[in-house]
Parts: sequence; C-alpha cells; structure tokens
Amino acid sequence: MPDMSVKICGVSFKNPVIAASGTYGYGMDYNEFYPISRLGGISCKGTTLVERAGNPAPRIAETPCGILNSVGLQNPGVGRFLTSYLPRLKKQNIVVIANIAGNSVEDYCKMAERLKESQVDIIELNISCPNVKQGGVNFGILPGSVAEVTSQVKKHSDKPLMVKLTPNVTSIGDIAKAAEGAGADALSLINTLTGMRIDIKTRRPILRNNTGGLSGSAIFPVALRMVREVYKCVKIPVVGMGGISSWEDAAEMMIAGASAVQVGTANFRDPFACIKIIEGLESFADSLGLKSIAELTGTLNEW
Amino acid sequence: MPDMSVKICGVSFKNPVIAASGTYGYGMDYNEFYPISRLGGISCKGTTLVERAGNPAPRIAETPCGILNSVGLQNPGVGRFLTSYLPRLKKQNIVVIANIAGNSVEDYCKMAERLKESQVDIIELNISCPNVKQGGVNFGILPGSVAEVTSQVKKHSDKPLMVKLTPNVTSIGDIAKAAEGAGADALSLINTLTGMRIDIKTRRPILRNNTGGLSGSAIFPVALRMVREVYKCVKIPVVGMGGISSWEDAAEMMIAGASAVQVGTANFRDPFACIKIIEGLESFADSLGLKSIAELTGTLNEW
Amino acid sequence: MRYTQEFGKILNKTEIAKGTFDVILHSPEIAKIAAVGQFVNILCDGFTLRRPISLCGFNSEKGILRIVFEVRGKGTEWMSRLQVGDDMDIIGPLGHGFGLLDSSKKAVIVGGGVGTPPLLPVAQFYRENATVITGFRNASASILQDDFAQAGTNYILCTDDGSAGIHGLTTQALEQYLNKNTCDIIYTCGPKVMMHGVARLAEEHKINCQVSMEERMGCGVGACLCCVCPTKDDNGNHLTRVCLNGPVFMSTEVDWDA
Amino acid sequence: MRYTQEFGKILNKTEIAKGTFDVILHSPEIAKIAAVGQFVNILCDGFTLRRPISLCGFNSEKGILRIVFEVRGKGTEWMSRLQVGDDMDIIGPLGHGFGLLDSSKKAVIVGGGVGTPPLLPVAQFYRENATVITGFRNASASILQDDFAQAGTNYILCTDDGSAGIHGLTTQALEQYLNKNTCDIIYTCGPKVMMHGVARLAEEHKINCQVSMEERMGCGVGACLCCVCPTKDDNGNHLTRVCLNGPVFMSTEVDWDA
Ligand SMILES: Cc1cc2nc3c(=O)[nH]c(=O)nc-3n(C[C@H](O)[C@H](O)[C@H](O)COP(=O)(O)OP(=O)(O)OC[C@H]3O[C@@H](n4cnc5c(N)ncnc54)[C@H](O)[C@@H]3O)c2cc1C
Ligand SMILES: Cc1cc2nc3c(=O)[nH]c(=O)nc-3n(C[C@H](O)[C@H](O)[C@H](O)COP(=O)(O)OP(=O)(O)OC[C@H]3O[C@@H](n4cnc5c(N)ncnc54)[C@H](O)[C@@H]3O)c2cc1C
Ligand SMILES: Cc1cc2nc3c(=O)[nH]c(=O)nc-3n(C[C@H](O)[C@H](O)[C@H](O)COP(=O)(O)O)c2cc1C
Ligand SMILES: Cc1cc2nc3c(=O)[nH]c(=O)nc-3n(C[C@H](O)[C@H](O)[C@H](O)COP(=O)(O)O)c2cc1C
Ligand code: FES
Ligand code: FES
Repeated sequence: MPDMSVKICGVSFKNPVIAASGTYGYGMDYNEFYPISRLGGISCKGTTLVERAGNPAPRIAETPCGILNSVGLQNPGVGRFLTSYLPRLKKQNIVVIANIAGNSVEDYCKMAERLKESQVDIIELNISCPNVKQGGVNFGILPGSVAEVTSQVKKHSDKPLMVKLTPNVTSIGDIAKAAEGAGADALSLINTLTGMRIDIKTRRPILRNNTGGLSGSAIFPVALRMVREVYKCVKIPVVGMGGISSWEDAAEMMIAGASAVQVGTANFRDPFACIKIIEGLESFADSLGLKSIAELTGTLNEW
Repeated sequence: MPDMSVKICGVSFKNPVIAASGTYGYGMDYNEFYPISRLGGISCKGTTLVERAGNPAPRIAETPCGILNSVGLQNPGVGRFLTSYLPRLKKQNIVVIANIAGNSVEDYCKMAERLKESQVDIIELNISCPNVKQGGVNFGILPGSVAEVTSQVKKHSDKPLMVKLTPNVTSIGDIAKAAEGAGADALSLINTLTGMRIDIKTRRPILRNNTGGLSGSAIFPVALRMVREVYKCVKIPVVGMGGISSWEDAAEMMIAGASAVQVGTANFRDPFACIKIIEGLESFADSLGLKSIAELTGTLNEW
Repeated sequence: MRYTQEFGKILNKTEIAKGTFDVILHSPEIAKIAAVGQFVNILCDGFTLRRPISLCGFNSEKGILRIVFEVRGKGTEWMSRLQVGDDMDIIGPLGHGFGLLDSSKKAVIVGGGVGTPPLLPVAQFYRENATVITGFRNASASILQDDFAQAGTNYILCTDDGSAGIHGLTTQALEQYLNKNTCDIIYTCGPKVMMHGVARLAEEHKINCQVSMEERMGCGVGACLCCVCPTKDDNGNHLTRVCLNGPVFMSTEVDWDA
Repeated sequence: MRYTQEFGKILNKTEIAKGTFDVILHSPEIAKIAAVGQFVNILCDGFTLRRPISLCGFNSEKGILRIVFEVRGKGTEWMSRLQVGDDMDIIGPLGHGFGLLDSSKKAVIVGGGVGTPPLLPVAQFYRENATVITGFRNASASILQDDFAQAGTNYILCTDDGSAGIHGLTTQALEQYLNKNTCDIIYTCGPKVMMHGVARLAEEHKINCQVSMEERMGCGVGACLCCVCPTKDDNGNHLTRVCLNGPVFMSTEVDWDA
C-alpha cells in the first residue's frame, strides 16, 4: 500500500485529509462517529482573542449543491481554546491547526503569541472570513494588507504559518504571492464565496446576516481553478479545499497542486466523508502504483 | 392579470425574461420548440468585428449543479450578424440585445459604429468573457478600464448601452459605479466564474482550454448577492442573471433589485425554462396582487 | 461512539393527514440508545443538508423508530415519496431530549401542529397523569389523537377553525386548565409564538416547563454552530446549539425576546 | 416546430450485454418525424446537462423509439436504473442523420462498440445489400448481432480478444473486404480512431463515407456552440456543431488531424 503521509512546512500528517475550519468544531463531536485520529489533521473553528457570540440565527441556508453560512466566528476565545479544547483534542493523536482571526494586525499578533509553546502544530491565518464586520475578510483582499498581517504574525510566532485565502478577489495569484513573499510557510484555499438567498414569501434574506459564505460542491470548480493558479505561482505548499465531497474531488485537487486537502461542508451530508476520502485516495494511489500519495501533487498535464 | 412588461433604458420588453448571451445562439434554434416571440428579449451570442473560430473542443464540462464552458466567442462576425442573423431574428417580434466583444477599445467602438441604425435594440458590452486570451475579461476587472471602454463606446453608439459585469472581481460595486459614471444606461450581471475540472484518469483538464466559465444554479447565490450589491450602489437598471432556473429564482433576483433577468444554462436542461419562468412570475405577481411585475424590483427587506 | 449512521428500512408508511406522513423504520442501532425528545437527521437525495426530524417513538427491542413529518419543502417532499422497503439514510440519536420526572407526577403537554410528534413518547410515559393539549389548523390536519387516547392520557384537541374539539388556541386551553388545575411540569413543542405563550403561562404559575426548539441546522452534531438559539443564564446571554444542547431547553433558559 | 420535448414511457428494457441497455420508449411525437442517424437528448435526475443517445430504431406508426446505451458515468448509470413504466424526459429528434442512397446500392457499415446502435436502421434500410462489420472488446460485449441477422445483412463480427467472430479490428476486416469487394457507400460510428481508419480506407478506395461524430454537448440544438468538431471545406477550416450540422458528416469534411 502507498505511503499516505504528507509533510507540510515540516509537519507530518498521517494522510492528506484535514477537517476544514468551522465545520468540525474542535473535533470532539465527530469523535462520536469514528476515532478522529484517523484523519490527517483538523483545522479548528476560527478562534479570536476574546470569546465571540457570532451572528444571530438563521445562520445557514441551503443552495443548489451548496450552503450559505453566516456563523460569524462564534468561539470561546483563545484562552478557553488552550485550556479546555486543545488538550482534549491533542489526546486524540492528531495534527492540530489553529485557525485564528482578529479585528486588527495586533489581534492576530497577540493570538500568535498566546499560541507560542502550545501544542498547536500549525497556525492557519484566517484573513478571509466573510461573516464578520470588522477585519476578517478585509485583510484578505489586498496584497498589501495580506503581506502586512502575514509578516507581523510571523514575527510573533514560533509555529509554521499557513495563510488562508479568500476567493472573493480579482487575482488570487497576486494575493498568494504577497503572502509567500511575507513569509507564509503554506497557503490554504479557498474560503467561502459571498452569496445570498431570499425567501420570496417574506421578501427577506434567509440568513439573518443577509449574506453568507457559499461552500459545498457548487464551488468546487472555482476552488480547483484557484488552487491551480496559486500552485503555479508560489513555491510553498498549498492546501486545497472548497466543495470536496468525494475521493475523486480530492484527487483532482491534489493533481491540480494541493499537498493536502480540507473537507468541510461534505461532513454535514455524510459524517464519514473524510474517512471515505482517505480510503478512496489510498486505493487510487495504489491502483496507480504510487509509492506515496504525495506523488500525485501537481501532476496535472495542461493542454 | 398583472402587466408583465418592463422598460429598461427606454426599451420596452413584453416581460422581464431574456435569453442569456451564448446559450441561445441567435434565437432561431429555440424557435423550433416554441415561438421565441414569447420571450421578453434575447441577448445574442457574443459577436466580434471579424469572424472567430473559438476554442477547440471539449468546450463543456459538467460540475455539481452547473457547467463550465470554454466556447471562446465563436461567432460569424458583425457583418454576417447584421446581414443574415439579425433580420431573421427581428422578424420574430422580439427585443434584440447585441452582445459585443473585442480585443481593444477601438474594436468595441467600431462594433458600436457598425450597429448604428441597425435594428438592434440594446448593446450589451461584454467586457467579461473569461474564455478569450486577449481583451475580453481584462477590460472588466478594473474600474478604470471599465470606465474607459464604456465612455468610448457611448460616444460611438446611438443605442442604449448595457455593460455586462464579470463576477471575478474583489468589488463588484466599484466596477458597477465605474460603468455607471462612464455613461452606462444599464448593467447586466453576472457572467461566469472562472473554474476548472480535471479528468483524474488522464490527469488532464476536461476542457481543452484548461479553464472555463462556471454557470448554472451553482452560482445563483453569488449572482444574487452581487445583483443586490450593485442595485444598492447604482441608479441605472440592473439585469440579473447567473443560475436562474425557476420562476422562484427569477423572483428572488427581481426582489434583490433586478429589473429583468437573463436565463442561460437552464435552457440546456429544459428548453422551455424561459417560458415556465415567465408563466410562474406572472402567477406569482398575480397572487401578490401586483399591478405590474416591475413592482417586485428591489423590494427586499434586509435584516 | 454516541452517534450512528444507519440505513433505516421503511417498514410502514401512512399518510395520517394530508401531507403528513407516519413512518416506521427498522433502525436497530439508533433505536437501541434513543431517548425521548431526541431527533434524527435524514439524508434527502440531491440535497447538501440533512433534515432534522424528531422521534415520535422508538422501541429498542424491536429495533424500530417512528417519525411523523409534514411536507414543508423539497426535502420533506422527497422523503414523502419513499416507499415501504426503501432505505432512509439517517444519523442519530441526536440532541438532548426531554427530562422525565417520576411517572406519577402530573404533566401537561402542549403541542402545536407538527410539533406534536416528539411529545407522544412523553405522554406515553406519564399516561393517565398526562394532560395533552394539541392544536391544529382544522380537524383534518389533526394527528396522533388516537395515540394519545391509547396512552390513557386526558387529551384536549383545539382547532383554529373549530372544525374539531375546542375552537381556539392551545395557549387558551392551557390557561383555562391551569386556572382550575395544577401540574408538576409542562412540555411543549410547536410554533415559536405558541411555545413562548406556554412558557409565559408556566412562569406565571411557577411550573417548570421544557420546550423543544427548532432551528436550521448544518451538521446536527454540535460542530458547525449553525443552529443556535438565544439563551440566558446567570452568566449572561448566549447563543446555544439546538442540535447538541437542545432541542429541549428549560423555558426559562430561552431568551424569548432576542 | 422541429423539436419536441416528450416524456417517453419505457415500454421495455433489456440488459443486452453487461452494462448495456436496450430500451423501448413510447414517444409518438418524436417517433413521428425521426430520421435514421438522429439522436435524442435525455434528462437525468440531478444533472444539469442532458445525455445525447442515438436512435437505434423508431416506428412512427407505433409511436416508439429504441435506444441502446452503455453505462459510462453517472448519467447513464441513472438512466440504467429506470424501470418499465417510468418516464424519460427526452428532446428530439436532434441532428442531421445518415444520408441514404437507393436501397439497391451496396453499403458497408462499420460499427465499434456502443457506436453500433445508430447503424442498425441503416442496415435495416439496405438489408441484403448491406455488409455490417462490427467490433467489440469480446463476445459478451457484442450487441445487436441478431438484429443485423434479422435484417438480412451480411454481417461480420470482430472482437479484440477473438472470443467471437474474427480476432481483430473492424478496420482490418474492412480492408480485407474492400480488397475483394466494392460498395457504393460506407457508414461508420464508433471510437474516433476507428472512424479515422475507416475514413482513410474509404478515401483510398474512393468510396463515399459517412461518419457519426461524438462530442460533449450543452444545448443539443445548435444554440451554444459547445459541441464543435473540426471540419474543412473549400472555404477553409471550421469548427462545426455536431448537434445541428452533425452528428453525421462526410468523412472528407472532418479535419481528422486537428
Ligand atoms: C430538532 C428538530 C426536530 C424536528 N422535528 C420535526 C418533526 O418531527 N416533524 C416535522 O414535520 N418537522 C420537524 N422539524 C422540522 C423539519 O426539519 C423541517 O420541516 C424540514 O427540515 C423542512 O425541510 P424541507 O426540505 O421540506 O424544506 P425547505 O424549506 O426546502 O428546506 C430548506 C432548508 O431549510 C431547513 N429548514 C426548513 N424549515 C425548517 C425548520 N422548520 N426547522 C429546521 N430546518 C428547517 C431544511 O432542513 C433545509 O436545510 C424539526 C426540526 C428540528 C430542528
Ligand atoms: C450524438 C451522440 C450520440 C450518442 N449515442 C450514444 C448511444 O446511442 N449509446 C451510447 O451508449 N452512447 C451514446 N453516446 C455517448 C453518450 O452520450 C455518453 O456515453 C454519455 O453522455 C455519458 O454520460 P454519463 O453521465 O454516463 O458520463 P459522465 O462522464 O459522467 O458525463 C459527464 C458529461 O460528459 C458528457 N459525456 C461523457 N462522455 C461523452 C461522450 N462520449 N459523448 C458525448 N458526451 C459525453 C456527458 O453527456 C455529460 O455531460 C452518444 C453521444 C453523442 C454525442
Ligand atoms: C459553517 C461553516 C463555518 C466556517 N467557519 C470557518 C472559520 O471559522 N474559519 C475559516 O477559516 N473558515 C471557515 N469556514 C470555511 C471552511 O473552512 C472552508 O474554507 C469552506 O467551507 C470551503 O470548503 P467546503 O466547501 O469543503 O466546506 C466555515 C465554513 C462553514 C460551512
Ligand atoms: C455556453 C455559454 C456561452 C456563453 N457565451 C457568452 C457570450 O458570448 N457573451 C456573454 O456575455 N456571455 C456568455 N455566456 C455567459 C451567459 O450569458 C451568462 O452570463 C452566464 O452563463 C450565467 O448565467 P446562467 O447561469 O443562467 O447560464 C455564456 C454562457 C454559456 C454557458
Ligand atoms: S447544526 Fe451544527 S452545531 Fe448544530
Ligand atoms: S450542443 Fe449546443 S450547439 Fe451543439
């Protein structure tokens, strides 16, 4: 059988399948379906310096082959993350990615400081959350601010830094290069595309926040294209996500250039989605005679 | 029964349902299913100064709730458009929108000149086609170039000018305002989101052009959000499209702010999609007791 | 492993009111550990999100679940087209159900429309000590009355149009009841306005009240934070997950005015 | 109105080879005006695009269509699960079919795999004047041989592994045939490499040849320009719509090297 492990900015993952931030909480809920130690890793719910209540409900709406969410970074704050959630999760023997968000560069830096010497394996810089008013996605849309927040956080951190990109931009390549230039160790993409749904009876948006982030298989072709675009213009590893719901999707993503993948919305439909993707990728790699799943990355043969 | 007609930049449409450019050819194919005179209007296949062969096949790939296309503006050129296609179409008693594309501002202006005094009712400026190397979408992603091409074409044209926007931008509102400021009489959006699909057996993109434009219901929430965003920041009418496949979708789009809608990919699945949407909107307006379907536009009550 | 994914074979299906279906599933793993007031999350073909439906009954020995649902949109419409012998892909048992006192205590149970099904097992627990007040649009929309009778409860049917039982709201019936009688606990599930009315009456009469809340859900297991309901306690206001911490809350926990 | 959308009821369905289905539809409107070599576009639940499938037969009096398809992916898989009595949402008849000479002329028909079905009506037209050469992976994948026999044609079966008929390619069989015999026209449908081979032999022998091309389609009616095939004529090279101007082209029209 092929070696399923992958290494991203020095961190070894059992396999290239990571649960995506915000869809998998702090891991323990899905641990009631299967041992989450089977995953390559988990990216925790976006966490901020202080506890956040998030947006009012409804926070979710269904769309063709996708969903919109407007959770808005509800989280217990980095303090409780470190004292209650992280230790429990780490006991599961799994790579933990801390997804951090803030309202200012200072917030991000303070977060990074707090995570120093913690058991967190990688920091995922969430500069792409569309569901918060201040900060959040604003950092993610301009190369300048992406570079600024990346380089500052790098200075305050002892962890490998993965910058998570928003797809709501004109040129994802420019943003990716800015992050790489500022010292990012890896990139992850895509976060959600901003969208809306309306209840025609009430003539009100379904989401109480009016707009939300589109995820799920609907966005897969956009995610795949962006991962490819980014892969071609940076040298650091790329973690691909956005609408992956089968091992075939994961394989497409890796062929396009992803070193690992994250799986989010698919967990809602099938709580065993990640497990099935891991198993599917393994037999696929086996059928191709690969020694290691990592050999798949970036093997796309463009026309 | 409610008055189904709508008026956009001085042009009266029987009803607010227009066939979207590129999905409906020059109209005569669907005239073999039903009299196309039942439609509000038709936006013709993107047309250029000289004939274009387009991209090699495969030009289409299926995606979850959507498709990717990379037709790349195959068209007979404006000359044959004017001599063979337009007269036949105009005999059907239907509003005709000429969708024009070019490689340079000069091209666009020459096109506009050629259409002067023709039977074309509206020009739709396609500065958002993602499937051509030169020009096309490049004009559409920067407010400055959008303004430039819009104002130049305005000078060379005697037709109402509708500018068609690409969704592949960071701020659709800025682009919309640039087009409005430069003299656009109306805006239409969205064109396709750039995407990709890969055949994991051959490890090649399914589309011969590698990437293509994503359309169909998958993109509806993104289109709806952008139409809303644009509606809120311009005063000129907005024609909404992107993934509309039912009268409910069309109603959402109008409630969000669209004065009329275009229907594209849905025609492939159901050749009668436009007709069903017209009928559905009519009974919906009737059930609401509206005098005119136009009363629906922009009635969204945001939270 | 608290949660199971299971293909529940449909053993029986009855349309008990127009557009409302009563379905019996063979689902032994979930039935084994189900509790009163919990729900399952049902996969509908062609949809990204599962549909949450309460357990209207379960029998761990026979390995069966009973659900009663109304067609509201496209997902429930799809569910309604399944036939005996078909499988339903379900996950469960989910959520934190109703707390039950000693069955000798007096319970009042107030259900509105399709909020009634999860209350049946509660009624079956308290039997003759339960007073069940249910409300429906009209006689033909009323459901589960035979079940409440069979459970030996004292049951009061209300309809909006008076076509059966009392012409009026369940909250009016409850008010009248509480003016003359007392009870140890109230359980309610139904439209939010109704539950809020029940909660107010419970508070006035200083009776504990459990409410089963509804919210749009993503994961159904507590991971995504999509399904929150505003709650309050001594530490202030919170947004609490309906799928994990609910669907059943104490009426005083819910921040009804948020 | 040249095109019709119709719900064709499935009257009969047979699995004639593993994963290959022979389906008879009641579809009177389309059957009324169908021509040899045309196709229909079939809606599959849950998919945006219809699936193009050739007519393997039609009877305008009985109002029936016959299609034969192989499960290749998710759409055809869905189609294969439909049962007798179910409706197929189809549009048709689409495309420009095979041109037929006088039935007393000699025709050679070359089909590869699931490219064979549209050729059956051609064979039935020329009957004893038709020589049918078909090729399949192996014996168990071979289809329609009885139909070709019944039509009174002279038929030659080839298999890649020699498990039935001639061990070899259809193009080899055609070459042998043309070395000894002559004919007025050749018809072919199958994998592109095979058709290219047939086209080359036809040209060498100066025989007219019609080929039925395949391409991924959007609208199926000529509107979207998704389904183009490279062609050439005196005015140069073109990209021509398979759905409208094809699927049948003269072999010399096709730009095989593009
Ligand atoms: C804990 C819980 C228990 C429930 N128990 C029952 C029951 O026993 N019987 C019953 O008939 N109904 C019950 N419901 C309501 C039921 O889940 C909805 O009617 C159903 O989800 C509607 O789906 P749809 O596809 O038909 O509607 P659509 O409007 O097409 O659904 C669109 C989306 O909105 C969600 N949604 C729509 N309405 C609701 C709602 N009221 N609550 C939650 N999500 C909603 C859907 O799940 C889906 O994600 C319960 C809801 C919850 C939260
Ligand atoms: C004019 C014409 C006539 C045909 N006649 C027959 C026939 O009689 N019997 C038969 O078995 N097959 C026929 N085919 C091929 C058949 O259309 C494909 O096998 C089928 O579309 C595959 O769909 P899928 O969902 O199973 O595959 P998927 O690979 O899941 O399909 C994905 C997308 O690609 C398209 N696609 C995939 N393969 C092909 C292909 N070879 N040609 C065109 N589109 C494709 C599908 O239509 C769909 O849009 C014909 C094709 C054409 C163009
Ligand atoms: C309910 C929900 C909550 C999310 N919360 C976060 C978050 O806190 N931080 C973050 O970086 N991304 C968040 N995301 C985005 C996902 O991590 C992922 O980027 C996106 O959903 C696309 O992947 P998918 O289609 O597989 O879900 C959230 C997504 C969903 C659906
Ligand atoms: C096959 C195809 C060809 C298209 N060609 C054009 C074009 O020539 N000019 C243009 O402005 N838009 C073109 N579009 C974009 C559509 O007009 C429309 O903006 C887009 O498809 C979104 O709408 P839909 O989801 O309803 O299809 C094309 C779309 C498709 C699917
Ligand atoms: S639905 Fe995900 S937390 Fe409740
Ligand atoms: S499929 Fe649309 S032109 Fe052929």
